[in-house]
Amino acid sequence: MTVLFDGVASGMLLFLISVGLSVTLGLMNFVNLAHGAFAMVGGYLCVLLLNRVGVPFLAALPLAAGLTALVGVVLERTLYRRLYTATHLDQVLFSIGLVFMSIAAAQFLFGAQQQPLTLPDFLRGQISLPGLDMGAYRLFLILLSLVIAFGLQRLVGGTRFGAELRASVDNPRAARGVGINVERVFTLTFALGTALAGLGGALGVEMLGLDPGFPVKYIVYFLIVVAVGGSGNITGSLVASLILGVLDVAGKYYVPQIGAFVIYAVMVVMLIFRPQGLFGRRAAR
Amino acid sequence: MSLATFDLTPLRRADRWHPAELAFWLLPVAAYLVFPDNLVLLTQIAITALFCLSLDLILGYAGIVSLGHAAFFGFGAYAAGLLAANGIGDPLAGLAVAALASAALGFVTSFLVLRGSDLTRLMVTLGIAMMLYEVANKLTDLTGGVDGLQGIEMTPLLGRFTFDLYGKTAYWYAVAVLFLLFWAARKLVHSPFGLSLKGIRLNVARMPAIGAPVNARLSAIYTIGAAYAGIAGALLAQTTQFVALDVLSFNRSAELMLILVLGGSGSLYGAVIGAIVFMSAHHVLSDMNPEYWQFWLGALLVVVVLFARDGVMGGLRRLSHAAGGLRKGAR
Amino acid sequence: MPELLTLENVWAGYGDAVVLEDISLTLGEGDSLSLLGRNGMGKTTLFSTLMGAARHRSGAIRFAGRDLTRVPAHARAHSGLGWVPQERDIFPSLTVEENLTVVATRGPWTLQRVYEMFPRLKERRGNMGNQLSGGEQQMLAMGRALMLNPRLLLLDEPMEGLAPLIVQELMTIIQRLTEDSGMAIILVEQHARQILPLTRQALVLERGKAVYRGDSETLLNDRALLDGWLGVVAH
Amino acid sequence: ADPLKVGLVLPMSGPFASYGKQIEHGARLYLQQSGGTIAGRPVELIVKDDTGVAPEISKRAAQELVVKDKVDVLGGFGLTPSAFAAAPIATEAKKPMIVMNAAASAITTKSNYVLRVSHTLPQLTAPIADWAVKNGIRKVYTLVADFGPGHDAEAQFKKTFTAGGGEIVGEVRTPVKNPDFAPFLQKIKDIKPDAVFLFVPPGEQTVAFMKGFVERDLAKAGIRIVATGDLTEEDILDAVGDNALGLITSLQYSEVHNSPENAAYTRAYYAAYPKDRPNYMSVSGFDGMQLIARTLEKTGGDVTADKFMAAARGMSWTSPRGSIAIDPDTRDITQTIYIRKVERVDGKLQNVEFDAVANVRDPGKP
Amino acid sequence: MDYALQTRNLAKNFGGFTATNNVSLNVEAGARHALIGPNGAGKTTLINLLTGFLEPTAGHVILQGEDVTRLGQHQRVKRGLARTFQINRLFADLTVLESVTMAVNERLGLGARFWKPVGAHGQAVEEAVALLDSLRLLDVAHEKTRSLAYGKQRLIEIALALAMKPRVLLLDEPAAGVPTTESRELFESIAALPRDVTILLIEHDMDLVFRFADRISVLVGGALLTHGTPEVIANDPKVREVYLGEAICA
Ligand SMILES: Nc1ncnc2c1ncn2[C@@H]1O[C@H](COP(=O)(O)OP(=O)(O)OP(=O)(O)O)[C@@H](O)[C@H]1O
Ligand SMILES: Nc1ncnc2c1ncn2[C@@H]1O[C@H](COP(=O)(O)OP(=O)(O)OP(=O)(O)O)[C@@H](O)[C@H]1O
Ligand SMILES: [Mg+2]
Ligand SMILES: [Mg+2]
Repeated sequence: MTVLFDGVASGMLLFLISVGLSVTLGLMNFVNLAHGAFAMVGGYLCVLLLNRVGVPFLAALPLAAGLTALVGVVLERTLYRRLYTATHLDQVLFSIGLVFMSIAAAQFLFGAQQQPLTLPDFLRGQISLPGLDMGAYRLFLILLSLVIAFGLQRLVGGTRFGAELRASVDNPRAARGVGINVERVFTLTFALGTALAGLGGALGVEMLGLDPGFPVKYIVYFLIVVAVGGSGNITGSLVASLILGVLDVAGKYYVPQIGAFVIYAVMVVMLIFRPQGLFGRRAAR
Repeated sequence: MSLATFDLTPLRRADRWHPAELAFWLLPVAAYLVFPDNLVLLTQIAITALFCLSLDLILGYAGIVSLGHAAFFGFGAYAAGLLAANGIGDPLAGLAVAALASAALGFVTSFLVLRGSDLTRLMVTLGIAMMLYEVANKLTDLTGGVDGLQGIEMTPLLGRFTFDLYGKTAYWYAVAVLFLLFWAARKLVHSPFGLSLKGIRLNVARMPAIGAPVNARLSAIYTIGAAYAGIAGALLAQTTQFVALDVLSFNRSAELMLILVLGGSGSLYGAVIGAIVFMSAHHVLSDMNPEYWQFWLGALLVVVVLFARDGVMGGLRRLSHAAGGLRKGAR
Repeated sequence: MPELLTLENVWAGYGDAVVLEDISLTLGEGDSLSLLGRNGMGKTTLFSTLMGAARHRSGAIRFAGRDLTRVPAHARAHSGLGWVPQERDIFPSLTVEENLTVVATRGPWTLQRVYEMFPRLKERRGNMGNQLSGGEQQMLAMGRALMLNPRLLLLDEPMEGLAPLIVQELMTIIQRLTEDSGMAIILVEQHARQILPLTRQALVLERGKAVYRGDSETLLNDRALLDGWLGVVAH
Repeated sequence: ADPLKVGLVLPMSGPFASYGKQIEHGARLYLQQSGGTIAGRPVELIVKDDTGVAPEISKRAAQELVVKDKVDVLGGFGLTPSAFAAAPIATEAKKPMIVMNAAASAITTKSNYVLRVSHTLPQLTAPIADWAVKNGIRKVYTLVADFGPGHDAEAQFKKTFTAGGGEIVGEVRTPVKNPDFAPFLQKIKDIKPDAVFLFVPPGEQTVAFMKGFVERDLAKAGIRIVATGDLTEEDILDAVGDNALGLITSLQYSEVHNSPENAAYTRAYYAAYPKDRPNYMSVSGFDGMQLIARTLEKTGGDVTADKFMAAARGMSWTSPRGSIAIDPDTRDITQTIYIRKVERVDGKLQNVEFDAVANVRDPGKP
Repeated sequence: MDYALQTRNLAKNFGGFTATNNVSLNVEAGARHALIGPNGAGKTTLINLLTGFLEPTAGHVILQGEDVTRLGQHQRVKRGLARTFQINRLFADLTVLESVTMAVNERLGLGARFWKPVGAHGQAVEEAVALLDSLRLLDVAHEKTRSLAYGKQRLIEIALALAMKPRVLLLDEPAAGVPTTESRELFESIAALPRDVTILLIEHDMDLVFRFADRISVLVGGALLTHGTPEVIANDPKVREVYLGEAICA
């Protein structure tokens, strides 16, 4: 039971740190492998706000997300914007370039060591029910990600903004032609993606640690979630994160000898049976 | 224009060696003379170039994206390494075994890779490579696990040239293999088979409608690419006489993709030039600044993308166009 | 007729290439114009220039009293230009209904009215844009432009790929649009004889230059002109 | 005089960058104190980045140091695979190779020119296993990182602990790259041993382990931790935070080791690198240079490998960590291993030594 | 009667939507057969089913007496079935000659040769050149496809199908986007194909249909409404009601 709960929680964490990529890669169709770098920015901002400025944790989270989004917007306006029309491979090269720069910059600014982070008391320790020990922080993550998943799903699927975004990605020229302010839609969406990255990064410090290697360490996990969930599908990402989280934790608990194997095996099998991802929306393009 | 006067030369000439290409292949000789103390690096550049060439065949020509190409590199490295560690130290035998082993692996996995979109292929290749990594990690008795496979003893190349500390033999060995395989790849991309791969990349959906068995073609090139990668891996194992788990790592696959895109995918020289530029830059920068070199390497990548789409080769092509334009203008 | 659109000595093209040379025209509210010319003569380019999708080099473009060249591409639609592009440019990952609502503005043209006009679209409302037949996409492009409630409708080969029955209906609709609702239109078609009766003015392009500017009727009745510029073989 | 060239192959970037940084700090500190010269020759220290876990780069770096930079002594090596890959170079080029961190026991057997000034894992593990037995810990669950040093530690712990009458109630090897200890910790909680024995490479994993341990209230469930000092080394101690208080570990060095040599060392360290804290890796770098200096003193400046090795065997001196010696047979290090407990000293988390086992050889060797 | 192409109770559902409804169509060998019907009637879908581009939900496709329902697209092409696409599907970065040579290569079974260069396979190149000549495309043979005007691209679409030397040719609105004069020329060259090539044509331009076809089938709502000679169809009141309107009198 506790294993299940832990799996769900680690799946949710996976969701929280990947959902931003679901937005930039999945919705904007930009292969932003620098997603982890934005998450790292969020992480360091959170740590700085907590430890240097003394902002309480719950306030530091939105602040970190907001400031990361600001960084994102500046980069979008100056650099990313020029690459919307580039090939995916060029986008990979560009965003990995940014990743390298961010790693070295973080090492220069903060050193190579792990950053300390202390949670407020109410998020520490466990809540024990009969037969189930729930980590308070994990519970917090689960609730938060449900809220975010629900909100995003509404935003993308149910609003005019969501439709404008999809239209802009499908065909920017035609979108402009029918009066959609494509630049603004992209900037806002990128801001959303980086804000989510920043939030995920800030939330991840507690469980994943934070050091300059962060942007590359979890790239694989981000990509797995987006691919298995179906590109650009928020519910898909959530479900994929859940499945992967639960199976990963269960694998490590019950068969630790091959624990690391499980997540990849699950991914490959799922993709072989559902090449477009669990909730693949877009057919051939 | 009539049938009688129609000029076929553009098609016929497509595979002629350009003088610039011949000059290019003098570079290894020049490098040997100019940087006699850097032969190890130069050897590893040649090996990476070969590895990159193998990715170029499947990605640049056939359009199969892969984030797990290290699987074949590593498989070849372990195959050659294990062979040598178990007493069969002949380098060429090692290459042959590695090529066959990796090709077999490539053929089997190609059926999994053919399905789905780019992102799916990316993740399936990655998943396969990571599983292989975990297997190699767990088979400690066979592979040495994280600590690496040791005890590789190579017999002299062709029975005459021993692998020396300065790396001369290793260098010429790697360059020769690279050249031969490059030559073969060049033949391949100019053949009808190569043309059909381009067709697949440009418009997969149309190919079956002109009677081309798309999956069989992709499977074939994936197998060939895997064999090339296996040979590259074997070269690394033989010239460093060590195989680390790292040969199968995600980083290696990802870096390979970077190198190819940096050089310019879809052009054989792009693969080689990418390896030269990336590894030299890495080497020079990390010697200058062992801690923060990544920053400058990253900046290099960003600048290349912003100013030269399609990598260094794309930039070169545009330069030569511009120069051609100038020359024409001057006349 | 109050003036709606004016082009004075407009030059435009793509990148370094100049496609349109020295084009001038005026169009009033509720006015109509046939834009004719053979393949590759610059018809689509004229529309792209108006919509800000091609490169405007020189010359004045005024629309509804504003200097259009200063209006960013996306704002042009809202200033009253509705475009039915030649390639249809349906958004593949939006449903039929979303393709329509994503551009909706206040005005007489609503979802209901578009569905009334093209019942077929209503039947397929839940389909993704890329799961439509060729003709359905054409209808959707037209409906989408109308949802913008434009003052000027730019129609680039709107009848291509439509069944004969629909073509006939569409011609009536186009006529009604200008006559009843005061919407102005510019219409591009391959079949000059079919559309010239629908419009008041005509403009013929030949390699980017205007070679005829005047009455539709005059052009329609002048076989020499038609044959010379358009290669229309009468039958 | 010609400069004496020392080449260090270290992870300066990537996940293990802090290892390289610390070792380089220590080495430079020694040179600073010796006025930049050894045996009357100015010293040129060449640092090459091997990015951590890419042995072919380590090997290439070593080869280039020998072939191109013509170094007299090789040193560094943050991780075991790097040292394994580079050992043949030392043999072939006949250069002394001083291992300053890589901890698998077998490294010194890979070349007759290898010397070690850091530690091996069995060397750290045996004393803490002994301590555990003596302090009433009966049932232990072992958790080690799944690579050479981890296997060494696991084997040694089992051997010593069961020999003392303890019982191993479970064991697990975790992937070297492992983001989440939760499932492993949960399993431990369900099994309820007296203690868990831990070795994972210092850095994110140690921090992550401690967070999980606290979150899951394992301490309240009566489960203790015994570990090698990697868990609480000074560079990461602050990141672990108060959760570390009371942890008991074994290691050869602590920042608060009480000796004049260490007092001088830490003072000099903070003067030179105010942003970092001295740890055992920096001391290895320091002692590595010291070993070269003392050896060359003995050979009269002769750096020929065979003379160097002959002189270095059996060398002993007082390091900031205490007195240490090079085992003349195995070329490995013999040193005192301290049992320490994390406490707050002058507002800082520190490893306070409270027990020691002197002259520990590497038990992994015959 | 000798049939080149038949379907038996062919059906296709997209989700809950029936695009092809129990269609049993017979196309006689050597026929010039037109398929007409309102937009969205399922004409393109039917072509996709015939060629194997889509898999049917039920029913069979029979090509020259052989049931090919289970065969892949390229296998049907090998048996003589070629098509064009309603919306161009070309190789933007290849030259015209390369594209067509590639197609000829596949027909001649040279597609997997990997050693000698393309230009060294003389027979294929010669055939491609001759084909381009017959479509008056020789002067753009060395141009990249993407740089051509739409009308020319449309011809390449057809050239690729003709390179298959098909026994049965399926044309999906081949004249769409081609100006009136040029579409006439296009149809003349199609009409000039040997009589033993069977042609199934989709087209909304009734001028062209009635001039070209000797047999017409009408598809409505996924099902066959009727079929017959052009005269019969032109005067069928049902067809007039759902499709033709006042358009044509043949
Ligand atoms: N995006 C573009 N970039 C460069 N040149 C272009 C572009 N689009 C069109 N052209 C060129 O501009 C010229 C005019 O093209 P345009 O599309 O305006 O013609 P058109 O009259 O609409 O023809 P059609 O009847 O085929 O639609 C052609 O020569 C064409 O090659
Ligand atoms: N992938 C799909 N999913 C759902 N519906 C589809 C899909 N493809 C086609 N359809 C629907 O099937 C119907 C038939 O489409 P088809 O393209 O065959 O029509 P058509 O007869 O060729 O029409 P047109 O003359 O307009 O080209 C259309 O209503 C279309 O919306
Ligand atoms: Mg046009
Ligand atoms: Mg159709």
